[in-house]
Amino acid sequence: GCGKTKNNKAEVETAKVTAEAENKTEDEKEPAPSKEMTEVGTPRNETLIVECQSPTDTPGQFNSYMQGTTMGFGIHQLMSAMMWEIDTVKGEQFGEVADGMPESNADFTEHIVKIRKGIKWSDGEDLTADDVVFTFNMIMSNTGISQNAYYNQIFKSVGKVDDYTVKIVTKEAFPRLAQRFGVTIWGNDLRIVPEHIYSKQQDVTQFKDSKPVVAGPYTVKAYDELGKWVLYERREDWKASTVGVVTGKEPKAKYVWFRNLGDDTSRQMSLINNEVDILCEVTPEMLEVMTAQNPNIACWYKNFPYATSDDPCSKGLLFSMGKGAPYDNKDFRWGIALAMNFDEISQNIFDGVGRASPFPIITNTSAAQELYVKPILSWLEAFQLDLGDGTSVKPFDSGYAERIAGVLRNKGYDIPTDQNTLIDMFGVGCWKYDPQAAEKLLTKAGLEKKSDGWYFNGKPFTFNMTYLADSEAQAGRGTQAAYDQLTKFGFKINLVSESSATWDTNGATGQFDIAGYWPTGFITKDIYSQINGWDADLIVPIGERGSGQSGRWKNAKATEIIHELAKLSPDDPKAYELGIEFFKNSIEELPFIGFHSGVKFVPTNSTYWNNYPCADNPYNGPWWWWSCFKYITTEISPVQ
Amino acid sequence: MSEKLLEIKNVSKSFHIGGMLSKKKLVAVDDVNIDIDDVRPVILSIVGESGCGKSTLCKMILRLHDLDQGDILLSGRSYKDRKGYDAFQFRLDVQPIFQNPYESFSMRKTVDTYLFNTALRLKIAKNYKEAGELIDDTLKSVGLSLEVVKGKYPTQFSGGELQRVSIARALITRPKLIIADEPVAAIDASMKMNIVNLFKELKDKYKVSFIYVTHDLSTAYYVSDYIATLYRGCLIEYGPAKEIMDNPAHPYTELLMNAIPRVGEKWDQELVMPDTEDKEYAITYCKFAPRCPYATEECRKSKPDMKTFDDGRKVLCFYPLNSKA
Amino acid sequence: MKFRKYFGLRFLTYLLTIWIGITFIFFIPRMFPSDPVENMIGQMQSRSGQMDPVQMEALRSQLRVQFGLEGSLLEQYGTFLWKGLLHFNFGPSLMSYPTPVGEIIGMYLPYTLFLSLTTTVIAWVIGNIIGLLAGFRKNKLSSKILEGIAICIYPVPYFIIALVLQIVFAFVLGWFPIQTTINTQGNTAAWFLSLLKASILPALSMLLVGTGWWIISMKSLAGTTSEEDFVLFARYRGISESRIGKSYVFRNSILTQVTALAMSLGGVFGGSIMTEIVFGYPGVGTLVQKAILMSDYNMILGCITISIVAISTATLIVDLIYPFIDPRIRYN
Amino acid sequence: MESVKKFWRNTNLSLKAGLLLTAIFIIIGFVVYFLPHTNPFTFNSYPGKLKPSSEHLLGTTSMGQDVLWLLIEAIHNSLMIGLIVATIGTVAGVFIGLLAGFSGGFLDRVLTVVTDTFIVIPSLPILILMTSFMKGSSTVFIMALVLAMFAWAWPSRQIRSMALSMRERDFIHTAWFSGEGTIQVVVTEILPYAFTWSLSNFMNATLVAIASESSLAVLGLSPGNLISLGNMIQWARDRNAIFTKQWFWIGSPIITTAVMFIGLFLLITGYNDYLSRKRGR
Amino acid sequence: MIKIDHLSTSYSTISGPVHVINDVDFEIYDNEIFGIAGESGCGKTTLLKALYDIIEFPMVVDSGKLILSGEKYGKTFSYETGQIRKTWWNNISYVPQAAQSVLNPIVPLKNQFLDSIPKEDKRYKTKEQTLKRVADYLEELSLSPDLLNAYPFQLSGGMRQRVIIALATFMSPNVVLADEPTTALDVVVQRGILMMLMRLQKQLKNTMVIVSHDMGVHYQVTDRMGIMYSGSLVELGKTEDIFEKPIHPYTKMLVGALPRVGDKSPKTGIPGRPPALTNPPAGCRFAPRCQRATEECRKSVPKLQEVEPGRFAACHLINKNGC
Ligand SMILES: Nc1ncnc2c1ncn2[C@@H]1O[C@H](COP(=O)(O)OP(=O)(O)OP(=O)(O)O)[C@@H](O)[C@H]1O
Ligand SMILES: Nc1ncnc2c1ncn2[C@@H]1O[C@H](COP(=O)(O)OP(=O)(O)OP(=O)(O)O)[C@@H](O)[C@H]1O
Ligand SMILES: [Mg+2]
Ligand SMILES: [Mg+2]
Ligand code: NI
Repeated sequence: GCGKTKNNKAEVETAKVTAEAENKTEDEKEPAPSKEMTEVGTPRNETLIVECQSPTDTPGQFNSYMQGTTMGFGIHQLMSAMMWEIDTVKGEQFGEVADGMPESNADFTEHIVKIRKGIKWSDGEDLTADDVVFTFNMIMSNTGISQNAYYNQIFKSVGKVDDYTVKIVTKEAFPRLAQRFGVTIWGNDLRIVPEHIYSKQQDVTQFKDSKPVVAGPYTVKAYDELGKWVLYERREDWKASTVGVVTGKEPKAKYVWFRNLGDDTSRQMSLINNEVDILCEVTPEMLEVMTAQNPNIACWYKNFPYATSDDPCSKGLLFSMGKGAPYDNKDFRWGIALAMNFDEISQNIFDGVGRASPFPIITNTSAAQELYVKPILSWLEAFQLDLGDGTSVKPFDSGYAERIAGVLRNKGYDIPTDQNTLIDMFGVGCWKYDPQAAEKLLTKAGLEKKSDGWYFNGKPFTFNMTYLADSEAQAGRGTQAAYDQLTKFGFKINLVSESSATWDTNGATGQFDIAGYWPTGFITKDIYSQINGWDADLIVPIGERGSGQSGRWKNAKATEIIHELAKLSPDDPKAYELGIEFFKNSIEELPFIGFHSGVKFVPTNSTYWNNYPCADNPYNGPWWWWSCFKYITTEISPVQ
Repeated sequence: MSEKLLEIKNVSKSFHIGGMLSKKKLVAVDDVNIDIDDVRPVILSIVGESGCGKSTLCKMILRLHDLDQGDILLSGRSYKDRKGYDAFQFRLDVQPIFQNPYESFSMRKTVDTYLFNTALRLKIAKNYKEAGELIDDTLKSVGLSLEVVKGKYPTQFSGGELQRVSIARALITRPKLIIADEPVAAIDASMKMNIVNLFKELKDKYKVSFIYVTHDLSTAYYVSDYIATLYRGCLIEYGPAKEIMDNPAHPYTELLMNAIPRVGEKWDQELVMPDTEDKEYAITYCKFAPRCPYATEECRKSKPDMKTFDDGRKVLCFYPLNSKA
Repeated sequence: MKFRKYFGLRFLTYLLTIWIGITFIFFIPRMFPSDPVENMIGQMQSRSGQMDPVQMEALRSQLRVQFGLEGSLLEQYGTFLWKGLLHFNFGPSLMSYPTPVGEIIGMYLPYTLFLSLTTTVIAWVIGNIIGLLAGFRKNKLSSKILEGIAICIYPVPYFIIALVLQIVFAFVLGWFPIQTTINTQGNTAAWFLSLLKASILPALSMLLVGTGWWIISMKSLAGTTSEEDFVLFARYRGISESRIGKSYVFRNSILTQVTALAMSLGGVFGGSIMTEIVFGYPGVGTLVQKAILMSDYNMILGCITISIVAISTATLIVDLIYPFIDPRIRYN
Repeated sequence: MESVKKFWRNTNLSLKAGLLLTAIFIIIGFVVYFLPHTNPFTFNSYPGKLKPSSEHLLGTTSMGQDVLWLLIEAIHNSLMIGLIVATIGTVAGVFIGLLAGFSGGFLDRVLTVVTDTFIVIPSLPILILMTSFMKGSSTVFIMALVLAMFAWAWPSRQIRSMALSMRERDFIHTAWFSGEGTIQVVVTEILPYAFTWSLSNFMNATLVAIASESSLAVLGLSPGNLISLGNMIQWARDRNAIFTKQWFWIGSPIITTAVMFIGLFLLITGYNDYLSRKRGR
Repeated sequence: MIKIDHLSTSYSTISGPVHVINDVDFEIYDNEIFGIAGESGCGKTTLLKALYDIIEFPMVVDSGKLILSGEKYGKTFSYETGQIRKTWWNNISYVPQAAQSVLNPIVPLKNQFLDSIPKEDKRYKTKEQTLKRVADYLEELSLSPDLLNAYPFQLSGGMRQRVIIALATFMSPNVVLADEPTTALDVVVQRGILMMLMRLQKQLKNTMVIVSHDMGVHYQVTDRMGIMYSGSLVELGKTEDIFEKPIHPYTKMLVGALPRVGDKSPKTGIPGRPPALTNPPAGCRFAPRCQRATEECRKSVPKLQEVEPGRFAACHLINKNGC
């Protein structure tokens, strides 16, 4: 898929590979049959088929302010009007409905937001400041909307200055208006609704909006009452849609068909049989099979490591520190970290694919690595742990990239030798595998090793390791691999897989010991919104549901930094300093053991459509399930 | 208290029969009165057509069926007196012998377990050894021995042997009354005699009374002191065996006697066969009337009363034959 | 026993069975630590990041009222019995709030009935026929082969069979869609055609699995019946084998199977979960599974209640018509 | 020994085959299992994705586990689950059924209603429900207990009708008149007749339990570190073993389940034929 | 006519073969009622099964054969062992022991009648016509035609037995085999059934074989009879002769031990029990229970020999003056 369009930035080497691939595709390419129809009766070559990982529970419900509406089934990818969107490549926000970023006063309490001109709702009405003001006030005056209380706590008033200017007054200093109410990752819960429709509803929380009037480039043409699919049709007046106004480009596909394809077996068979163009996420095993069977299937990279390692969700082990000893002891956590051989874990998860992420809390996306990891590399290398017996150890291991590259070369993969490429692929390093040091640290934390295993407080020490049964293979496999490592090390562990419903409760109430989970993500330079959940003030006792961190990391310094950051503008250089401070502190404390940055194998099929974003043409990220997908639709083009 | 061992007083029992919507009732035992003396042990034979209620009556005496009406008294104790009922004592006093010896014992157990159970669980013997001796003695009285019986399954016995084990089991408690429901029906001619002879002997030796249900009238004649004829649930004739069988007073008894396949005299005339059961059970007048060669208008209109003769026999008929009333 | 009395008693046990069953499934989910409101908040939280404690508390009580979870367990139980059992109103689905559970089930049920009911019945018929052959004509080669195939398929986990069918017929041969897509775009004919096309593979997999059990049980029943005196005697009467098979062995063995069929209708709701998952076929099975994973109490209760009522009713009906099939029964 | 030989001589082919197959599985599950070996769950014990060889008869998994030992442990655990479920289910079912059928009256009514309830409750959803919540502490034993909850009702119903028809048999009366109490009558008189049936029910229950566990495993609800046949299939599926053609990994647990069943099936049918031959039909 | 030609059969069991019929050799003539008597387990049913050609596992014919010959509808026929089953229910019919349970419990009797009538016989008739014929036949036997609509369970034992006999004789077969047709029935019903059989035989002029261990029944019904003991025929002759002048010691005891109504004098049964068939004694099988047994009896098996014309017995004592 990626090989179709040349990208100027592409390096010579990669270009060669692409050219080869192109030739190959040319040979085997059959003309896309034009008469073919999809199962929903649209011409196949005019329909872009996108997979959605789970069916929607609320078919026909397109009002995002109604309880439980499934946003990811195309609503925010194609229809929602966001105030600010994100350029995932640059990690920068830009205005979608808003015309540019908000202008705030000095103490960040008054914000002027300009509205783009020229955007029309799909029924022809103009989108103006009235709609924006209406949306804010609708949320604030309607207790049935889940954001209601929060908005009332933040905003004093939202009012119209003129048809294309809105003035927002916050109760306290609020420097991150765009970050909080615009898209940074995935989407945002502020979606502007048409006043002329919603103001007529008696109770907007009960309004299904099954024929939505939208500002995005697509409208709903049909949907499955059982929630298995939704068919979207490009607006005739797409030029007046958000995407049309922002980019001026036409989304190429007349129809976009979001459909659920069930389990992994069906998903890969469907992609191989060209019954779908884009899959959400697969495992490397699946990718291997699919690329082998259908040459049109590709992933972010044409070759190893295939997957993008820039998904903002970090995968690793979270401790339930509210449970008390030994989980609240950093020596224990460090002991666990050093007891595991990351090389093996890495291979067991996705065969070594992925950028090692030594940082706790944020994940090691390439941007993060450049922005935060590399600058403190020397600090990292010098960082020492006191083992409690007078000795100490430097836990950082910078040899990981070289080692894993060697292992993979042995397996027959073609791995570049260039140091920088390797570091981009595998990260700057990981935590050492040092069982002796681990033992000492654990002993320091009060554990005791006897002939038949570990003891704590005189009792045999066992704990649970929890992972989610039904989602995120990377986290699940990571936990299984960690379980394997820690068992080898000598721990007695229960491996527990929980359904997401169970985890939602157990995780939030702290009822776990160690869990494979992804507490936060990273994509922007400003890390405030990623770390503010680690505020110790938000901690509630075990068994209760807090609004913040489920790990219950009670750390004064981290809390202090978070509080200070809240008052600073994201652009303030001081904010960056504080960020670095925060990371150093969290490395010392290690509330979370990071494994990899988010690795996503997101395959595409270029039988009917091509020019998907990919490593050679990274005009956007491969996150079809984010709201930025609407900007990708303008680039994906039909195969002639 | 009372000199009666068993008093059956106006006992009735009915069943619902027929298909799902049928309300048909079948009076299997209809107002039956029989006594057994306590002083002198007797063998009372109950005879009658198949399905006339013999087994039902036995089961009621054995407390395996509830009574619908009437009462049964055992040694003066009423069956209705549920508080005074002592299951333990009851099993000491009354014991059954069933028709089919192979049905009387589980095929999957050795028969001696039943013997030991009876001896030990009913506390006749104090310990296993004593029980063994007692059982051996009892088995010897029926011509077997513990040695022969021990460890064998029912299939390893002949019917006659097994029936004798069954009798021996019943005898262990030295009961006052043994209810034998067709004990010889499944046994061939040569073995039959051995068993009825045994009954006689037991009666004399151990003073056990028997209720002997049978189709085999020759053995009934041979062994019993009294005889009761049932017809469609009703007791139609009762009295000393010899008198009744030599001189039946009820037409049905007479018919019964004539139907015995005797050696020496061949049957000549045809006879009226019974109709379907439920029809006959439903009759409100004399139930035998439709088949009775002597039936009159009266018989077809009303029910006869029980008539008692001088010699103690009772007949349920308007016009008893060989009338001595 | 009189019919009316029998019917009365049987009806009483029918109600009792339903009541106990439903009480059981009412309390089971509530005994576990997962709470649908907390789940919902958890999902919102993981979606929109941090949430203010005040906002959360407000939301929590608001959702509790909406979901009918306020009040003590006993009160909830009372409401449930009154509304759910007597009026078949199970309240709104929590995962598809505020659509009523009944409406959603009503949407899925026809598909389930269409697929499972027909396959259950067809499997029953085919299974009984093959089972009869296997039990009655033990020594024929053809019946041995049929039986052998059934015995080998029966123990294979049924999602594997579904998977194999899917791979062979949908993926490799491409005769059927890999995933069920029901075309609601066109007319009724197009809709039915897409439904039919999508149902064939699931039906086939359910048939293959379902038949096995009926073959096995019918075989043993027919085997026992063939040993009965009346079958032997029928042979001695010179009646032809096929006639004996039909009106002697089959008719006497099928009685037990009728009851078993009524009972197995339970599988209509639960047993097809795996098939539905593999083929993405819409049905009550997947609905229940999803409801469980999402702690949608109302939905769980709704689906299982319907299932319990359906099976109980089926057995009740079978018990009542049984005497028409078997004249010997006298209701006691 | 002599009697064993004689028995062997008189058995039919299917009984022989069934006995042999079942014995093989019992030996694998309860003898071979105890031979010293490395924990097959441990990842990276060997190079991954090896083809079958003399060293690894069934190859290795993607995680570098030996498939053969994984299979052996899976047989052990699945048999354990199956046997526990079948034991509890059969014992409870038979006992309750016998009691209900024999005692009659009020107790019978109560027990029948409870039994019927468990029959009409669809089991798989409830199993999913129970296991999805009990996950945290779920072990082989708890798993088995949950499965057993639904394993007793059907046999109980069957046995009850058997007991009902037996209640009026003469030898039951004989037993009572021999001084036996209700429990003893149930256990020593009726049970022996229900025994053959119970035995085949036991075998079927074993398999149903193993199959149910597989279903739960495929739904991801079996304990994550329990090596069972179901989990093995699930792990293999998880690592796409079907499409990567790792047939030995995905195939061995499936074929094992099937062969195990066929073994038991042959055993039952063979035994029944043997009995009927013994009875002289 | 049935000719039993040195027939020996056995049952194969797990513990080896059980020799049940030993070298039985006699004839049953046309137009007679032939009785077979003997102790339970002596092989009466087995012999009957062999006559009916139900030779299937576990029963095997070790030696000898059976010939069934006769005439029907003017045509003569003759069948041998292995072929006789072709004429089942047409030329020969069988009323098995325990006939109470041999009818299909859930089908009305009329269907069972229809099932039993061969296709050729129904070819030109409608169902109603056939049923009419059946009803007429039942009436002839003084059975109510209403019975046709009844299910077997609705009939009493005696009634069922009569229906089965009606069923067995409907095709007017040349031979009717009845195994204990009246056991477990009371004397009145027994008499009814036996008289029905006799009447039928008179009408059809065919052969009837009746098995019973009630000697009274044989006396009343049969023309000729055979006495079996432990698998062998020990005596054969005219019924009256057997009762008047029993030859074999076993027959003597059988006749002598019978109690009679009107005779209360003490009687004794035969002591001992029949020998196990798996391991029979070497000589005469009755020897262990015979009071007059000699050395010879214990050593060699006596042959069935003709004592008088038409009168056979198997005993070593015949020629010695004992008899
Ligand atoms: N449990 C029952 N339910 C319905 N009817 C019954 C039941 N038990 C017996 N009967 C009927 O009651 C009548 C009397 O039966 P019972 O068994 O007492 O007769 P019997 O004299 O012992 O007959 P037989 O000589 O055949 O043993 C019969 O018509 C029988 O069908
Ligand atoms: N299928 C069989 N297998 C082994 N032995 C058998 C079989 N059937 C009958 N026998 C034995 O053969 C012998 C004769 O049996 P048969 O049924 O012919 O006796 P019978 O004279 O009819 O007795 P009854 O008067 O009890 O009916 C008996 O000892 C019996 O145990
Ligand atoms: Mg009786
Ligand atoms: Mg016989
Ligand atoms: Ni993510």
